[in-house]
Amino acid sequence: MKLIIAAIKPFKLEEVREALTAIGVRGMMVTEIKGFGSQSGHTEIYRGAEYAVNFVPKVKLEIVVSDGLADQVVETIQTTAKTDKIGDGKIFVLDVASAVRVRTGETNEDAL
Amino acid sequence: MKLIIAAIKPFKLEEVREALTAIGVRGMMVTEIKGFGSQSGHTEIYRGAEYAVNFVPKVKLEIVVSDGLADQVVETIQTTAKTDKIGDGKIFVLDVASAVRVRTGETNEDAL
Amino acid sequence: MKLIIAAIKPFKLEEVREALTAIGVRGMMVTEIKGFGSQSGHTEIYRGAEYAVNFVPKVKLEIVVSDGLADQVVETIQTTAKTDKIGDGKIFVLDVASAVRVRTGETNEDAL
Amino acid sequence: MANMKKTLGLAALTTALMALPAFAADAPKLDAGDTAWMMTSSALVLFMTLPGLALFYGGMVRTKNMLSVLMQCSLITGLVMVLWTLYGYSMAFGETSGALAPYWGGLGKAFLHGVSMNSVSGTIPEYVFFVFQMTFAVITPALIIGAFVERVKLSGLMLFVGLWVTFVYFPIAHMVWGGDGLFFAKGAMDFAGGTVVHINAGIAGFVGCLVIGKRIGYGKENMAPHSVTMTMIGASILWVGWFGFNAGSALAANGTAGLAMINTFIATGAALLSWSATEALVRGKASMLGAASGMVAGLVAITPACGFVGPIGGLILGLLVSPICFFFVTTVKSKFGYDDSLDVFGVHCVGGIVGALFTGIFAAASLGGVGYAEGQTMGGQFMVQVEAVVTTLIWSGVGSFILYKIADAVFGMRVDADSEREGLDITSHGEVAYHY
Amino acid sequence: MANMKKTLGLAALTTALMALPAFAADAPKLDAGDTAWMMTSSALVLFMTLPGLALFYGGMVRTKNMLSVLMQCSLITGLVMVLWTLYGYSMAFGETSGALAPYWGGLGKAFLHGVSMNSVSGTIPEYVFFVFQMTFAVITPALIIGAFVERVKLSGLMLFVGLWVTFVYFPIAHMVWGGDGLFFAKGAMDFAGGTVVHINAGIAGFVGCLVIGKRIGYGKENMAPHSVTMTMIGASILWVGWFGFNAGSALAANGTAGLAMINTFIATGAALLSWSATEALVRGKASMLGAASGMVAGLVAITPACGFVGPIGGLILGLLVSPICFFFVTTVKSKFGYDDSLDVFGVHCVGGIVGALFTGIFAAASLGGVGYAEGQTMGGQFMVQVEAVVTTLIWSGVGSFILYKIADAVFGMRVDADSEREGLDITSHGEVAYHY
Amino acid sequence: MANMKKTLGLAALTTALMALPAFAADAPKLDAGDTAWMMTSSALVLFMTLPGLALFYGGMVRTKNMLSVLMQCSLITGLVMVLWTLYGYSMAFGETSGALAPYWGGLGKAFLHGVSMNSVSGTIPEYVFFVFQMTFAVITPALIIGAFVERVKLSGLMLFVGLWVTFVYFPIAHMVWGGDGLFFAKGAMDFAGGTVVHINAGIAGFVGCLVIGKRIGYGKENMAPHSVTMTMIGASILWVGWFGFNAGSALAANGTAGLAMINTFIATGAALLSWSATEALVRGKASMLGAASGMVAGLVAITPACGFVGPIGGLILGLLVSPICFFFVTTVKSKFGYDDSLDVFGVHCVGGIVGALFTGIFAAASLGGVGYAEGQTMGGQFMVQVEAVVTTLIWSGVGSFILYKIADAVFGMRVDADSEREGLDITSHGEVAYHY
Ligand SMILES: Nc1ncnc2c1ncn2[C@@H]1O[C@H](COP(=O)(O)OP(=O)(O)O)[C@@H](O)[C@H]1O
Ligand SMILES: Nc1ncnc2c1ncn2[C@@H]1O[C@H](COP(=O)(O)OP(=O)(O)O)[C@@H](O)[C@H]1O
Ligand SMILES: Nc1ncnc2c1ncn2[C@@H]1O[C@H](COP(=O)(O)OP(=O)(O)O)[C@@H](O)[C@H]1O
Repeated sequence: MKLIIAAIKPFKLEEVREALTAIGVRGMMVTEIKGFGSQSGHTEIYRGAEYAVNFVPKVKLEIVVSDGLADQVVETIQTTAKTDKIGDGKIFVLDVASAVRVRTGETNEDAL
Repeated sequence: MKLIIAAIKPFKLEEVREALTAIGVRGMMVTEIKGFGSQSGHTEIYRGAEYAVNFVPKVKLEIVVSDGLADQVVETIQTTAKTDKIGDGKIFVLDVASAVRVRTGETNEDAL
Repeated sequence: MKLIIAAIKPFKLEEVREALTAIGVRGMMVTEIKGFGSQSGHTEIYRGAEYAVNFVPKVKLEIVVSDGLADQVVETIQTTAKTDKIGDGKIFVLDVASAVRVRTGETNEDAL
Repeated sequence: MANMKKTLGLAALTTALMALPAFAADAPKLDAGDTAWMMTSSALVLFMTLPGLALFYGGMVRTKNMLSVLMQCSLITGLVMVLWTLYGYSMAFGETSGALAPYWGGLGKAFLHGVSMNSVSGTIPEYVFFVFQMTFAVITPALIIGAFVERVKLSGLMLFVGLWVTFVYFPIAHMVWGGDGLFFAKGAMDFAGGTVVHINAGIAGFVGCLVIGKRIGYGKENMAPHSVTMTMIGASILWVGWFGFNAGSALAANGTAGLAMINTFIATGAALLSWSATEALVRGKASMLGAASGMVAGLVAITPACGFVGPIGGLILGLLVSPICFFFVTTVKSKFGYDDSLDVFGVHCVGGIVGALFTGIFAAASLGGVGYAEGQTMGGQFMVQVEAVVTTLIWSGVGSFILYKIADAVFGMRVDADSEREGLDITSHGEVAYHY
Repeated sequence: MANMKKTLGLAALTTALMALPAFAADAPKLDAGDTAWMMTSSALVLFMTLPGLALFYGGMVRTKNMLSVLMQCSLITGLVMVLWTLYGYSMAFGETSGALAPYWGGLGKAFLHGVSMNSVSGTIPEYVFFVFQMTFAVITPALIIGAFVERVKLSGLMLFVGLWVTFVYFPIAHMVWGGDGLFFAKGAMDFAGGTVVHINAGIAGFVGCLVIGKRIGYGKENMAPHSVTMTMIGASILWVGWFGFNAGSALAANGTAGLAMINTFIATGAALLSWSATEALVRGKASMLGAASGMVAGLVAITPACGFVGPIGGLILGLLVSPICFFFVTTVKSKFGYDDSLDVFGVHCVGGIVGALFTGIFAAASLGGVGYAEGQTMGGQFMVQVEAVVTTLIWSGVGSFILYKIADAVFGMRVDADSEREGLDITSHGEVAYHY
Repeated sequence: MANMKKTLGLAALTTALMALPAFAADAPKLDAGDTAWMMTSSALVLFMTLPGLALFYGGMVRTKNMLSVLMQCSLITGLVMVLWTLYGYSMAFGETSGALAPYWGGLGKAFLHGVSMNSVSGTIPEYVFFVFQMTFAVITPALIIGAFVERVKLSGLMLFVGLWVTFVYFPIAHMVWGGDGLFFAKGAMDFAGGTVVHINAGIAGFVGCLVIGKRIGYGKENMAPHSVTMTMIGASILWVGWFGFNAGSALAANGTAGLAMINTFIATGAALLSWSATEALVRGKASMLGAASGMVAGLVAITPACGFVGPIGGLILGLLVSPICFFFVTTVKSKFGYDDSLDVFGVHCVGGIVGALFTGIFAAASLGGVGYAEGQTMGGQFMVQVEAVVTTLIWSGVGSFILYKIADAVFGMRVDADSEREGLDITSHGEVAYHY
């Protein structure tokens, strides 16, 4: 199994989720994060004080899938989340040693 | 060492934390996430507009433990977080290459 | 490539980000988390009810870098985030199988 | 509140009051100054409920139930206004004759029959008197909900409130404030409604939380307030609005209103301080939630007293009430283990009782108060106050119990466990409070 | 609002009004009670805009645009106050002669020329009359923005508002409220500004959202309110402030003010209930956002009616308006697909029209109202009301359209797509609302 | 505020004022209209502090310190109310004789001795005069805290405030407003307390932030406001409440109150605009925090002037004050590097000085003001104003310095570094503001 971690633009979340559901992904974990990358942040000024905010709001997806599905998931995210503008995000793939479903105790691919 | 990632129901957090402490887990990272899975979300209506919210609030635990403790941690989470209802969550296990304690610079199992 | 996960004290974030930028890190994901560890939490009392909050606010960094840079990143985080007080945090390193840049489809080290 | 007849009755016995110009006039005639103040007061008392009380309560619940609290306060406001217009005002302030006259005002003024733009009550338009009293009828049942938020079922609650104002509030208001009301004859001193509003709502809430039961996870899970900021805003608005409640109960802009106002300032400031001091002593830290609780405790305690006691009496009453309420919301509640979620009993009922009883004492002219009716002694007045308190506790306690059971049988008073877990906002109202 | 002349005009025809002492006085003389009420009312109407309306609207937008809404309301407040002082008051309430007299008041009172601390308007200082009217001029353009928040460009908006108050609001205010105003002669009944404020702003907003276009992602992305709590606070403040708006429009603390006040209570409570009931029937759940919308719908509808209809008429009007507005903000809006983001048209314009038309009916003495001018019938009055509504819709609709086009040509009325995506708070104001 | 004697004093010299009916009466007699307005005003000024100022300040701090700010405002409110009752009112408004009479009012009215429900002050109950003045005594020390929030120690602060009101505020209030007060004789014009409240608090805050030192991480870490929304709500409430502060300072509902009110509207609207315009010019973007700051700057500047200058004078004063304060909170503060966290100096002290000086100019009858005392010239009045400002700066500056040192020696004025890092909410109050 693979853990696919993707940082994408927040407004793309719904679209990506739908596309992934369509190819058979049945679960994921979504976190609101602050992204740092080549996309620049913004400046906030409060009375005298100026703050350069180097972070940009992003959404992080974490999805565990069987090895067979992994490539398709990566590709789907990449094509769906793409807007051709800087800051579209990254996708990382890691190996997962094992998985368990809490409710039933099923393991590995059965757990997904 | 292993990284154990678990998505569980928020109100189970305290119980799971206590159970893990009891078996010798000494640290973890906890994140509030939006979970997507077989448990269905809810519908919100604001004046005319209807929004299907497909995400359910979950809590994600990330725990690094020695290889020896990993199985016990997984089992403890599984039994404690279980409510036998859909959406109880998942547990994933990944390999960790190395660990460092910031304060002391201790590494690997000493760092946990 | 390596995924470096670090839990640090929130007020160290800006300093660490700058130090990492200086050694060539070009991206990261930042999440606000609740940390559990040897640093103790606090007690809140609301009228009659007392709550022991065992979690401490931390910031989690997730950074993917080439294998070559990984050690330097870990060291930079460790030295910069250090305050010599309990709760300074941990750094974990995991292997990454592959990486993709959403905007361009570039892969692996090119994607970083 | 001191309605015209009542105030006149006391005035006959109190030289102080006789000196006021407002009472010199024989035929009641509209006074623009009094009308201005009473319109302001009416607006202020609505402000107490929406958004004051709603935020005070709402801030203390968990995020997932925020809107349910705001919504319950809003719907109660709408419902009671409509019922008040249809028959409530008539039941409370109408005039009827016969055996039931001490218990209700009849239906002669239902649908505002016979009341017009030119009707005058005292020195203000009767329409203004009507709305001022209406705001009291609105806030009283809204106070009750604090005892069982986060689990109560909306349909059951609305039925209960409709029944409760009809069978408990309107009659008690008549008995206490109606010129021919039962309690009125006994000479109980309750300037602005400590009995009718706070003890009444407090005991109804207490019975409610026993009938409905504890929240799931009570005592185990973290049920910390989701926004102490909102609670503080709510408490502050309550304070500001309470000037309408208390000084407005003089029904005029005169010296009595001034007395009610100074007491509402000083007692509240003192109670805020003494709650914080108690916390600092007992726990080493004074909390904002405590200070807000102290404000409300002080406001509740001074309500019956504000037009009768002197400012130093008010100051002492404020200092006293907070430690007593503190003891109830911490020690007593945890000892008996009932889940009066937002301490309606511990603050409103207990604070109301403290206020009612001390009114009987501090009203003494020797203690700076306006003095008793001719022939009345401090001991005698105290016993009258005790009697009024006990009667209200029993009437409202028993009445509420029966009405909860009826509402429970018809619609149910509690949501199912899954809905409670998920939160009432989504399950009862289909929305969530915040999307940050 | 019923300015002195207008009220006197109607009073001549209505015995009820003649009985009021305020109108017995020949030479106008300052009355402290009336002045107290009108100062309070002025403060209350400012409270409606800041923070009332700002929060009511702000709560409904996404976090990233919160400050832009608060800021637009604030800047409009400042701008209109300055323009009102420079020439607005004179245009609306000055006196001029000649052919243009029915359309504007001239510039005789520009820069408050000739108005001093001793100038009296009716029984209150003219300065107080000035500020009371100013608060109306402030809130009206602020209402408009709800139709196109989250995408409007600040510079374009400010230019539009400056032009709009000058060419639409000030003239209409004169025509309706000025003693020699065009519409005044026709006898349209509009107690507190249903036409001038709500229909006027409602149709301007509607035209605005058509001119400016939909938000990016409208209908696809989640645009749920970022804080229904803030919206509820805003609606509550609007209600409280509206007593100044409506009862203040009597320009005195008298029986008419009392009538306006009781209606503002009852109609709003009823509308709150009926919106919630409608939702419960149609969707199975009543929402807090719905209850808040119902409050505002009720307030809008009772605005023209509050000094003319009886309380039972107000109650029925309140019950009626909510389902109608509900139908517009759900069915009609989704059917035609315009993005009137915060339902300025569906609530203010539609609610205002419902109020204006029913005022013509419920004002009948036989239905508990104050009755019509001598010789006028219900049917006749109804047609007058229709005419006033239609004229306002056309004048404001066409005028607004032209002014949007001008502002769009000069500065642009819409931000670019990237700014809209990122949110106006950062891109237009350089700050974010929350750092929790 | 213009107390009776002072106003009468000026009135004797100003024909404009003599025309007002309120001053025609010989024997003071309670007036219901004036009483209504003053009770409303008292409620409004409390509203300014709780929750107005608390939210204005609280929104600007980081989440971890939110409750500490709300709590400091609340506790100061309670403490000062109690001290005011015990001896403050007597010190400020009592009457004594002998050499010290210009400096304090003695203890003759301590514990409200000799004041009853029938005591009248001007045309209002003395109890109402008492509470109105009390709300001023409450807000002044609460203003100070803005200079050193996020690091101040609660016990030290409370001791400081108790000392400060006793040795700085009560005496200054007597000197300025007491009929036999020191400054009164000099003829300084300060209608509603620009000197006593704003300059006084502003300089005390400035000294405080120097004594206590900068926040850890100041200038390096992000200290952005945690909720600009709360700050905007607070500023709006301040504006609304300020009508009580300024127009209430006429102590009656008359033409002077009307003048104070119109100025409080117009100057504030103008200052809001000119702050935003300044930001737009200097930075390209106007922020909500800026607009809120502009509101407060305008309110502060118009405070001494509101009853003396004409509306156009008020307008110009509003336009002028914002750029000056802007310069102080941006350029000056960053140049000198002191950590006046919420700009108490830059807004309240500087704004107060601008207001005090321009009052001396715009009060000229030729500039639309009420004119000077007989024989006084613009230059002469200006020098009187300068003298009043300088005296206050020195008295309060030096006095505050000494009192900070005492409080620091007794309890400490600053928390330890770890507590500051973790936040005062948890470490000083044992609670956190939000659990979303
Ligand atoms: N090396 C990295 N490790 C982890 N996350 C990264 C890394 N680089 C970028 N990211 C994430 O991807 C987001 C987009 O990256 P960015 O460099 O801004 O744009 P692009 O991918 O278009 O070049 C960042 O905001 C960050 O969240
Ligand atoms: N494939 C997956 N990858 C990552 N997280 C998952 C995956 N499947 C489920 N989850 C997480 O586990 C939670 C529970 O899963 P769900 O399918 O709803 O219930 P159950 O595990 O009882 O079948 C989800 O809300 C999500 O956070
Ligand atoms: N075993 C672990 N797995 C994951 N995260 C951990 C682990 N131990 C500690 N952490 C994280 O590191 C933070 C600091 O750890 P703590 O034990 O408090 O201090 P220290 O590292 O100084 O001994 C914790 O708050 C937690 O977020």
